[in-house]
Amino acid sequence: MLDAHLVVDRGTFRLDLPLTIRPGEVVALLGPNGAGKTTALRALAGLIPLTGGHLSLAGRHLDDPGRRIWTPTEQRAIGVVFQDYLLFPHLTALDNVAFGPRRQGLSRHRARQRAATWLARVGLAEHTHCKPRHLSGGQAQRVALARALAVEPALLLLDEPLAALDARTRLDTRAQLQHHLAGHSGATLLVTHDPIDAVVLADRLVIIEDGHVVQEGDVATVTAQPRTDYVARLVGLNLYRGHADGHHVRLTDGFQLVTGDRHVGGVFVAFAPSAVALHPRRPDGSPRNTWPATITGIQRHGDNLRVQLDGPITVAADITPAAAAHLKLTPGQTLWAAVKAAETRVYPAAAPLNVRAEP
Amino acid sequence: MLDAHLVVDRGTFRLDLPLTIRPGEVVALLGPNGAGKTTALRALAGLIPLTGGHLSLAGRHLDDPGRRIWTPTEQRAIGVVFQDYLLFPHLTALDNVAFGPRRQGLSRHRARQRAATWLARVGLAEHTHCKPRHLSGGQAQRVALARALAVEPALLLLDEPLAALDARTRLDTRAQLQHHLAGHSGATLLVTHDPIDAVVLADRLVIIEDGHVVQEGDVATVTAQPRTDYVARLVGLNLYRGHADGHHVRLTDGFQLVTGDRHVGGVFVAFAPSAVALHPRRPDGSPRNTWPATITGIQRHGDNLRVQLDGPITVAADITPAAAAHLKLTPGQTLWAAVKAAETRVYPAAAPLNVRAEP
Amino acid sequence: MSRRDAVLARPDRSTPPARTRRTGRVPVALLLPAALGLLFLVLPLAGLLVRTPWSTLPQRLTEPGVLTALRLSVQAATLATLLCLVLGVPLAWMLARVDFPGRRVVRALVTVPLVLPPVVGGVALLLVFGRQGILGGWLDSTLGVTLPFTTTGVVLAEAFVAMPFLVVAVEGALRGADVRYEEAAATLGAGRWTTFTHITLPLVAPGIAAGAVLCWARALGEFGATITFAGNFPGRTQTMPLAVYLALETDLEAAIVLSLVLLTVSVVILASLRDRWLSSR
Amino acid sequence: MSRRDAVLARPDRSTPPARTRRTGRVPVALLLPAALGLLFLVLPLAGLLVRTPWSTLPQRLTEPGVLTALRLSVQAATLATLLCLVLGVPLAWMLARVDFPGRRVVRALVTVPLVLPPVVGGVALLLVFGRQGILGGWLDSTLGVTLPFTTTGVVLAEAFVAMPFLVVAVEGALRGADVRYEEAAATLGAGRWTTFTHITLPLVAPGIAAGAVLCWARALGEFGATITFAGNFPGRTQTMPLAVYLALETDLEAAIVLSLVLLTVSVVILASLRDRWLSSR
Amino acid sequence: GSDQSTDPLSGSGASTVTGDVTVFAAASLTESFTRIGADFEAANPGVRVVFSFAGSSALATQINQGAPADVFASASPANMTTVTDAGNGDRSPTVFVRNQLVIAVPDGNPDEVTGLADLNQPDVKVALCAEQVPCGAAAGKALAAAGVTLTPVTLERDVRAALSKVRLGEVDAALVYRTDVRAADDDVDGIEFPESAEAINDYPIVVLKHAPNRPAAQAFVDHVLSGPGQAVLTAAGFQAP
Ligand SMILES: Nc1ncnc2c1ncn2[C@@H]1O[C@H](COP(=O)(O)OP(=O)(O)OP(=O)(O)O)[C@@H](O)[C@H]1O
Ligand SMILES: Nc1ncnc2c1ncn2[C@@H]1O[C@H](COP(=O)(O)OP(=O)(O)OP(=O)(O)O)[C@@H](O)[C@H]1O
Ligand SMILES: [Mg+2]
Ligand SMILES: [Mg+2]
Repeated sequence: MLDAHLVVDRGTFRLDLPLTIRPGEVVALLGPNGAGKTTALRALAGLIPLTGGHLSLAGRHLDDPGRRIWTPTEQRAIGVVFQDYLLFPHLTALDNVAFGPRRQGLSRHRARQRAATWLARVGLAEHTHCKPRHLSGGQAQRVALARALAVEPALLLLDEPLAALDARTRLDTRAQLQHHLAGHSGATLLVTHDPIDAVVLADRLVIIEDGHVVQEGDVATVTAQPRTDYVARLVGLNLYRGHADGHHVRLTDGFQLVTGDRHVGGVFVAFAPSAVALHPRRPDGSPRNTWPATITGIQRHGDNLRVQLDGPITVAADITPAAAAHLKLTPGQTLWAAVKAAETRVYPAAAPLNVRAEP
Repeated sequence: MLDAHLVVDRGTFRLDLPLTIRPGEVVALLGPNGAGKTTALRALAGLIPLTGGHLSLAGRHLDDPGRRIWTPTEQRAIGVVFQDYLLFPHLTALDNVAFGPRRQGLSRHRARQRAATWLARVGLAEHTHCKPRHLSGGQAQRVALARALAVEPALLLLDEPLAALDARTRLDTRAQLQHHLAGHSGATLLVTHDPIDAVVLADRLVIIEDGHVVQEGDVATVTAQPRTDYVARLVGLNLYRGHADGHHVRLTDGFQLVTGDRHVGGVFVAFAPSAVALHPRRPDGSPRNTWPATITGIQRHGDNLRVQLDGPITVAADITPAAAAHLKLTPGQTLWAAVKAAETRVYPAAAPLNVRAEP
Repeated sequence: MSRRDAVLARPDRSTPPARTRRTGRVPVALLLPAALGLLFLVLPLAGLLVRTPWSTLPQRLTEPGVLTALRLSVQAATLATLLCLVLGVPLAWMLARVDFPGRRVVRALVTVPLVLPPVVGGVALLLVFGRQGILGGWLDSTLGVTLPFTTTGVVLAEAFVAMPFLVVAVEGALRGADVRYEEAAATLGAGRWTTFTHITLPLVAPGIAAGAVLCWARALGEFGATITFAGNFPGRTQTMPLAVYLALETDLEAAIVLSLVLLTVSVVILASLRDRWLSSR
Repeated sequence: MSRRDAVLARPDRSTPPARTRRTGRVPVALLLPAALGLLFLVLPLAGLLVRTPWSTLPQRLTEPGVLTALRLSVQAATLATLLCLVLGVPLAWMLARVDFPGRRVVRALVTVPLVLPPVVGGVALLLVFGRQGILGGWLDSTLGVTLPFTTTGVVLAEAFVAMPFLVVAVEGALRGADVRYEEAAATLGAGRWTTFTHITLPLVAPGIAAGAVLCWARALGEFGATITFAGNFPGRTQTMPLAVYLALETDLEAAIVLSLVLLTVSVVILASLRDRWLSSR
Repeated sequence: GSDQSTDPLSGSGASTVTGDVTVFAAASLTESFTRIGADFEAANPGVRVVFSFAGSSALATQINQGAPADVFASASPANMTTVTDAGNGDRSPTVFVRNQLVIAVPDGNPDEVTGLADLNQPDVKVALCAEQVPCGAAAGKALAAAGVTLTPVTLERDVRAALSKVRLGEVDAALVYRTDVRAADDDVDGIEFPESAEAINDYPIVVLKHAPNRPAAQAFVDHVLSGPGQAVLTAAGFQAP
């Protein structure tokens, strides 16, 4: 298992990330651009040294600056898929994949056999003898995936492994990856931007912003109770922070929401975009929360339209195309937004870990 | 406007793509890995010469091997976002973006001003003076986007412009991009794997496989009537080809489906995964199509589960977690799939363009 | 899978700097030949130091002419390097980036001055730029420019001998550089010239620096072509290697002293220059 | 935005090859200095050709000794280049990749043989490997190896003079190469040695080829250090440059003929070799 | 330009000469000629002597390619002939000194060499000059006269190179000029041998046809041939012609 506390200073940026992954567990590391995901991955791989904390894998201490312990990359039982592939340009796809097995002592023949198997698994049996520059972006990405998997590592590190794959191959490769990870006794860290990847592949999510963990937990908890704006957007919820007093929550900017649950103290309030109803005039029905809002953007979202709204609170609303046609939505238009108290979710803001407040 | 017929021979691969884009129109080019999307984009940019066909932009003939016309890249009014960024490593983010405006004759000061504006728009105001190697992958991608947009090109070429962005920035940048494209009088070609990008940003889709157009049309038509397996997966439908005789369609592998619409001759049959019901035993209710199927994979899909099934036809079914729990789904399990005839869509296979048959 | 078993506990006391921690151990198979190579290059220097007449060193160094020759050497080598940069970098670019007919032959021809014994090179220069040479007479009569036996002649002779080093090194660097950055520049409206100055040059700066170092050092040590083309006039064309040659005629020790002066100056200049260049990125 | 207006209709008749179509026009600011540079390197050759005694050429070429000297030159230069590759590539790697104390000084010291006038270099080699040299006596008495006045001595002298070219060129190539490929190799379990042989070397192959070409050509043209360290004996240590030098003493034409022979052989070898190396990727 | 005075008698005594006089002299004359030049400048206050010392053959090539020299002092008649044959000598050259071969051996003569015959022993390494250079030609004549056949380890490019090999201990003996042994003072001993009389090398000097400063050139040549000039040369080990 992986047991680490990664501390890396890079100029003005500081990564400070406690991380444990049990054998067989898949942890997805999510975060906005520049949050430090790649930095964490490189520190685990031994490509940058820790400046603090410690790192041990399968009971071995790999990096511990305090105790002057350091293991070079090539002696760590890892496999890495890099964000920009880094396929060796002078080797064929086959030899790229066979490179790792060769280093593990397999004969050239056996290593090539294993490589061919892996290439076939990622759907590239026909491109075995292509040089990387003759591969398209997605083909290259799949070779990189095969190359990292072929060493059967104790810790598998994936930096956006599916980002460049097309929708179809992505589905297949994701299923393959899921299959492989299921049969994989080691730990896996998956860096991704794609919530679907995270939800499908990971057992647990770790979300970092600006080098620090802002939320952590199993998929269900994180998606149900986002704690930062980033996570809320990731899972598609509107999220606000405020102070609860019974059924009323006063948000940090003064606006007040009525909620279904009772709470007291610092809380988060979340509701889905589909819970937001739009009306041309002030509604006087059941919804307890109504406010005037101005349309700032409209995008298709699946079968529906997602409308971005400004006002006392910024909010996203999902409505059907039929409703949109009825309301004759245009950007700049002002109308009324309504959310039923029963549609809101409220949960305490006192976080189990070092969470930094976000509006 | 862009009027082109791109023919490029690359060893065993041949691209043959007629393409016209009206001013202000956004065309998304989709296709599986290795279909030739990047090749088409590079031919439009003048980075590889056509081996046949022709290419004219805004009334100017840029490339026409038959008439010995050729315009070098730098004299084409284009902007390109490359699949792997290609930011100049020795220039700051600001100077990377200012590079294009400088070449258009702006003073250093004015060019930097414009660059700063663009960096701010993509949310990188704080990273103006960073060298590319100090940027994370997503930050680099956004600088590349700003750099291409800053030259205000007549033809904007985007190779996976949003692939490396995190969910939140992606939403914002997509909205920004949509905003920019709306106010952009030139043509835009967007290469992407992400159906959402295509649906949100594009007016028209062109789908290529193995260098050839397999389907083309506005978003609604393509998503409603996919003509290849790839497109069907892209838009999330089950698709089959067969021969219709009234309400019965005999598929190419012999299986017979009952359909709601009447047709005669070669047709496609499509139905949504949500139209597939699963039963532990052979159902005897209204569904006209039933067959035994074996589960090969289960993945989360939004709020539901998507089940992959093998049998006389391969099919994907979406079911609720509750139903899944009730059926105790496990891979390898055999049960019965059912589709109501009314849920199927049938449309003629005789395509308006050079479509190659797929099962 | 033995690599999974070895965990290297580093016994050293001091906290190692970040860069070395990443690099780990240096394999003996590389360390040994590298050390041998260094020894091979440096040992002869030790031989010279052993024979240096340390007691008489001060008065030998202050002899008139030493400083003059040294200054002339450094100046001429620097000017020759500049000339080589101006002419050689574009030539290297043509060889690396433009696919013209006969490129292979041109590339091989560039190495001619390398192979030509320098004295013959000097003769060849005289045959071209001498008063009776192909161009020399014309230069003399129309422009009033005489090249042989002048300081300009020294620069020319050194440039002739040293330019191939620059061209070959820079061409190698250009071929190693990623052309796609140049493509990106073109899509932003940069013509070949702007791309060359704004993108290509900065990207291959380390390669150009390496080539310029080679070129400068070779020019500094140039002897045969210089003495043949420019003569051996103290203060005008007598560079340090020429002074060393004359000293060898009479006094081995004097020659060694002069050589060491030349070496010291060159090592000091190179050691102070190169890191600044190399860190240009 | 003038770049949007120019559409270049190409008037040439033949269908141009794909590569040239992409490259477009070559800017004059590059073409002119490149052409001047080439002219500067090649014109002196023309000067030599003008003075070549074409009528007596055949009998001069068939004179005994010419072929022997030529063969010896090519053999010695090739062996010297191999020696330089074996010792110099690891040295360049150390300079580029290992952050050891005193690296800057070592890097400057490597250029010493470049700056040292070759004759002094020969003297320095004698002081180390000669009969009375620091190592020479020991080599002689324990291993029975004598280096001066032998063909091995020629190889050694040439390697000493030519190695800096290789080291500097290869170091430049290594610095230009993308280190992240080496990182990727490390994550796949490759130690520094395997990474060096399997990843680094192939990646910088063009740079090494360029360095080896420089090294070989310099060794082929080496004169001063060779004659000083290894002496001049036909068939054993007399390479072409030595033969050229001695011919110069009595007969300019003979010297020119010999030089041209040397040049022709070198140009032919280089023109046939380099493209194969360069296209290794 | 040669419209200046061509009076052959404008000699050393007459201090009418002015300006620069450029002397191309063989490298082996460096020390003696530098001294003679200083003397000459002292005797003719308006004159500056500019030397370019190099190998005689290189100097000859330069002169034939139009080098702006006034005087050429060669270490061998052959190189002088190259110049005069090309019509660049003003008149026939004058031999101003001669040089004689000796056997150079390390200090103390460890191998007890007394004559050419002693060099023909298997364990004695000998350096000779190549036959293309004057000292090599002279050595050939001397060996022929002595009836001795030698297998040298090296054929050096000039006499100084041969002498260096003795000084560095790489060879046990070399045939060099007496002047060279004199210049090397205590490092090497010179062994005179009778056959050297058969192989004496002449040093010719000439005023060049296109000399820019012909009067001063002639004055310099005259000074070299005069008593004080010859005294400097004989002190360096040369023989008077
Ligand atoms: N330089 C090249 N030489 C020869 N073949 C090439 C070259 N570059 C690409 N190809 C081939 O051309 C085909 C199309 O490649 P292209 O890069 O255009 O695909 P793509 O549609 O952009 O794929 P992706 O979505 O993976 O980026 C592929 O089969 C690829 O192997
Ligand atoms: N070599 C470096 N030197 C200094 N700072 C760096 C370096 N590399 C990255 N950074 C900075 O460290 C921070 C984290 O970068 P990192 O690449 O880990 O982000 P990331 O989470 O992987 O982002 P993305 O999703 O965009 O790839 C960023 O602010 C970046 O600017
Ligand atoms: Mg990253
Ligand atoms: Mg692509």
